[in-house]
This record gives sequence, C-alpha cells and structure tokens, in this order.
Amino acid sequence: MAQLSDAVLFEYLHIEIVGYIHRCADENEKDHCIAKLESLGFRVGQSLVERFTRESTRFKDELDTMKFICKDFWNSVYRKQIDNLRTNHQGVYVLQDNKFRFLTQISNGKQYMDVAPKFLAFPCGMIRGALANLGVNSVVTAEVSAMPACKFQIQIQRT
Amino acid sequence: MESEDEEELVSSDDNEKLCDRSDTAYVTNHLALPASCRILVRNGTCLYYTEWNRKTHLSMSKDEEFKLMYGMIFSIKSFVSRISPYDLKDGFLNFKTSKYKLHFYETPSGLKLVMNTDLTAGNIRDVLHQIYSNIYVEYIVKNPMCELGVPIKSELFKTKLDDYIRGLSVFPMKLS
Amino acid sequence: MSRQSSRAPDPRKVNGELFTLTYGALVAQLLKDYEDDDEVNRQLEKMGYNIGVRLIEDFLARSNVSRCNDFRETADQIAKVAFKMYLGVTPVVSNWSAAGDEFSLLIENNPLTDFVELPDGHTDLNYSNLLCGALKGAMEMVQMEVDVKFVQDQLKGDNITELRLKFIRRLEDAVPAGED
Amino acid sequence: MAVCVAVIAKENYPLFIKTIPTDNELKFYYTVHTSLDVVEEKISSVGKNTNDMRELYLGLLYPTEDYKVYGYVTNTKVKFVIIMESSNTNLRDNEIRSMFRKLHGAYSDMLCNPFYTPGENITSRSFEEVVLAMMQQD
Repeated sequence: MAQLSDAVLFEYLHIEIVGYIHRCADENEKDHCIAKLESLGFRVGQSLVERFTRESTRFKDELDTMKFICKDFWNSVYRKQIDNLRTNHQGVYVLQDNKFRFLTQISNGKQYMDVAPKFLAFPCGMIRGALANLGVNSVVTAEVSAMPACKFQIQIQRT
Repeated sequence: MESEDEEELVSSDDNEKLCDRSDTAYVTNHLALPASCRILVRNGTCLYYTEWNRKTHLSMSKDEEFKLMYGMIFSIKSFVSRISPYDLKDGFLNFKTSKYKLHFYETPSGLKLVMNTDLTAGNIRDVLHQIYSNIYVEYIVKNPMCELGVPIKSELFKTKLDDYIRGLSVFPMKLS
Repeated sequence: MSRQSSRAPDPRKVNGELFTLTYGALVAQLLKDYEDDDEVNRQLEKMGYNIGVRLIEDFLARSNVSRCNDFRETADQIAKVAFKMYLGVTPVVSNWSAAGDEFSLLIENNPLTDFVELPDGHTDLNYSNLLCGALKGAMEMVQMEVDVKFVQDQLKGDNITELRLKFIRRLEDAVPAGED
Repeated sequence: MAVCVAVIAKENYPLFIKTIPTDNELKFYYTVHTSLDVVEEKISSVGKNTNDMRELYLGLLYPTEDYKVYGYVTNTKVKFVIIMESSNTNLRDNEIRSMFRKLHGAYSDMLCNPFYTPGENITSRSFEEVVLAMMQQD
C-alpha cells in the first residue's frame, strides 16, 4: 500500500511527539501526558476543520456533522473512511475503524496493547477539536480490544 | 533441490529464532528454498534471525554463529572492495558453496540482510530489497514500539516476513 | 448528500497541512513548556534527529538510491529528492565552500512556516529547527556526520530561508570483535 | 469599496472590525451589531425551504439609506459582515461572494497560526492586509 510520502512525515512527527511528551514526564503523570496530547490534537482539529469545510455548504444537523467526520474528515486525515458509525440517538456516537492508521504498524492483535492509548490521544483530540469548532461540544474516548481496530466514542455535551 | 542436502547442518524443530545478542545486529534468511534469513545492523548486532527449511545446525551457539557471520561479511566486504578496480557501491551480492548460496544486501544506512538458500536460487536482490522496504521499514521503522538497532520483538514483523517468504513463487510447497 | 464531492480536498495538500499544523501545535507547546528559545531549539533539534534516523530508512526504501560518491552528490539528493519527496519543495543548493565540505540550502517557501506569525520577543527561536535535527539524524545513518544550522529565516524577515550544512567526518562500520 | 469589514465569533462577540477612517465608527459598529439578528434569522430559516442550498454566503442582509450590508457564515458559525456604500450601483453579487471567499480563506489561514488562540481578537498582520485591500479597491 503506497502512501503519500508527506503523509509519512506526519506519522513520524506524531510518533516523535508522543515520545517527547512521555519522555519529559514521570511514570505517575501518564494521565497528564494523555491530556497534553489530546489538547495538541484539539488545536489541530480546530484548524483543520476550518479548512476542510471552506468549500462545503452549511451542515443540516448533528448527524450531518457526524457523517462529515466519518467520511470527509477521516478520509482527508487517514486516507480511509470510518468502517461503522452507530448512535443511540441520545448523544452517543461510536465510530469504528477496523484498521486505524496509527495502529496498523504497531501490532496485529494483543502485542503492545498497553501502549495503544498513547497513540490514540492525539486523534481523539482532533475529533473533539473539529467538532467543537463546528459547534458540537463533546467528550471523545477511544477503545481497543485488538489492534489495529479501534472504536472512538463521542459523547455529546449538551449544556 | 532439497534442503536436506545441507548435510553439514544439524536438525532442529525450531522454525524461528530470535537472536538475543544485542551487540551485533543482523538478520539472515535462507531463501529460494530459503533456509534462513537474518538482519544485521552496522555495529554487528543481529536484529532478527529466522529459518525455514534449515534441517541442520552447527554445533555452536547461535551467538557464535552470528559473530562469525558478521566477521565473515565484514572481511568479504573489505576484501571485495580492495581488489575491485572501481568504487563498489553495492559490495558483494552472494557466494556459493557446493551446498548452499549466501545472498547479501546492504542498504546505505548499513542494514545488512543475509539470506541462505539452496543452489537453485537466482538473483534474489529484489526479494531482499522488498523485505527491507516493505517489511522492515513498514513494520519496524514505522513502529514506535520498535527501537532501531536492537533485536526485533514485533510479532507483526515476524508474521509479515513469514507470509512474504511463504508467498514467493520460487518456494514450492516445501516450507513447513 | 449532494455535496459530498465538494468536501473532499486535495489529499496531498491536506497531508502537508496536517503536518504543518501538527508541527505548529508542537512548537507552541514547547514554548509554553520551556519559555526559553534556546531550549526550544534544542528540543526541536533532538526530536528532528529522532525523526531523521527513521525517515532515512523510509527514504532509502522509496528512492532505492545507492550510496553517494561525494558530498556534492549528497547535497543534490537532499535538495532534489528528499525535500521534494517529503516537503514538496526543492531548495537551491548554493554557496559551496572552497573545500567542498560546506553548502547552503536556500528555501523559498518553507512549508513548516505556512500560516505562522511569530509572536514578539522570540528573536532567538529557530522555528523550523526540526529540519536541522532531521538532516543530522538522517545523514548520520548513512555514515556522515554533519553540522546543520539556520543562517537566514524568512519568518524573521530575511529574504530567504538558508540552512547551512557542514561535513564533519565519515563514520565507519564497527570492526568485528577480535579483529583490528 | 467596502467601508467596514467585521468578523464575529460564534458566541456573537466581535473578533475583528475594520472601518474606513471616519468620525462615525460607532455607526458602523451598530450596523454590524444589528445585522447579526438578520444573520441568525437567515440561518434558522434553513430547512423550511426545500430549495435552500445552505450556501455559506447569505447575500444582502439589509440595505440602509447609504449602505448595503452583506453577510456570510462559516460552518464553524463564525460570521463575516461586509458593509458597502449604496452609491456603488454596479456591484454584482458574484463580486461580493468572492470577497467573502477571500475573507474566509484569510480567516482560516489566520486560525492556523499556531500562536493564535481561537476566540481571541484577531491581530494578524496578513489578515489585516487582506481586509485593507478590500477597503481600498475601486
């Protein structure tokens, strides 16, 4: 699978950022690292979505926005679409990616499972940042049971 | 050509072995009826060793074998370049004994791939390049959990390498 | 869903922007973490180095180039192949030293600094210092020790961005144990 | 050509307002402020009309005696308002639309500056240049 070479540069940068954030933190600051990565992703998501939606018409509703994240946003960032989108119609959306790009090179199963969260914090932040800029406040978490598949759960905050 | 011909080696049940030395880096594979494959890095560390049809093993430890291998490659390389009338970019490609062929591929970054095969194998430089670019780079270099220059532990890499070798048409059904 | 097509931007451009934006977020974070330009420069170089040692393998795998004969050939590979491949720009190689061991890469539009407007009071910050580290790391893996630094930077008002590379020495293979 | 250009945050506070040099800046501020109600109205009317294309460009918001007020809303709910002189009669809708597109482009570049905190006042030099160019054209 040939990838764009500049896409590769982004991947290496992401790996190094994860490494950097964890290098300069203590063992007991793991949550802090995750939060930091998440906030970096948030800022990137905010900017990206502003650019991605410049040419499109206005979104109809929340579901329309979610579909945009699953299709266009995902495709632009990860070169593929989300494989499955589910919702309970009460503000929870679950996005499943069967081959999440940041995990495909790490493992095909359970090996290195413990490190998966490190590499999902930035992507979670990107989703949250993109949605926030589109006017949808949410909490985004990720769950992995066997790499490289990954589920992102988006919980809409209505206040 | 059967790998049983390699009578100077001793039999083993192990299909895959990881080298545990960390001061030498290299990997070898025997191919085309590959017997083994190993990947070494510049300082001589064996990063990875695996074998397929190799039926016999030397009466020495893997450790010693890797050391010998690196020493030999180092010597051949320097000998070959010394007697060459031109500046050799690729170094040496392979050598043959009456029983097996040893193929060598080195990247400009000093990663060395060594693969032993039976005598039927032609030029498998491309195979070695593919292992480097599609498997090593893809699943080791791009895997943040794999430190470069230390023995490879990634299961994904092992699987991909094994799948690739077994999928090669040059290898008949003999790989067990 | 009549508007699908209009929402799909050029993937190449997007990937470049993704990198640029992520890098920007990182630099902004580093400035918050250290509040000292020199320390941020050091961190960026270190991170660049780590990226360089991996990226070179990707580069070699993709380009299938063999070892360079001399430093001039190396300069061309960096500018015309590597920069083009990963950053989409082709710097001009110029200002060779008499000894042929030093040259400059002149970059017209550094993609790392698209969108960037430096806040006041950061005259010592080399925003794109990651590039220095990446070049150092990559070159070291092909057995060349080089020194890389920024001489000019458009971000600071210079007419061009200039990176200076100096060849230090060639690194050799380890001699096997027990042989000299 | 344009006498006032304004960028309004999604929470409806101004991020940026630039007017031509005048004694009566407040008048423009007031006009911009009033126009936001019309913007909201236009946005919320979406869906009632099946022919609605949900374009970002909202067109003419309202005319006053001396001016015409145009609006645009991004998908990120940021509003742009441009005030033109009414005397400029040969103004075509497409020209206004392309001014907004240019403004949107400049805004999203500005947002991508890593040292800008979203939601803060816009102080970017290059953004201001784009706006000034719109106000100097003839």
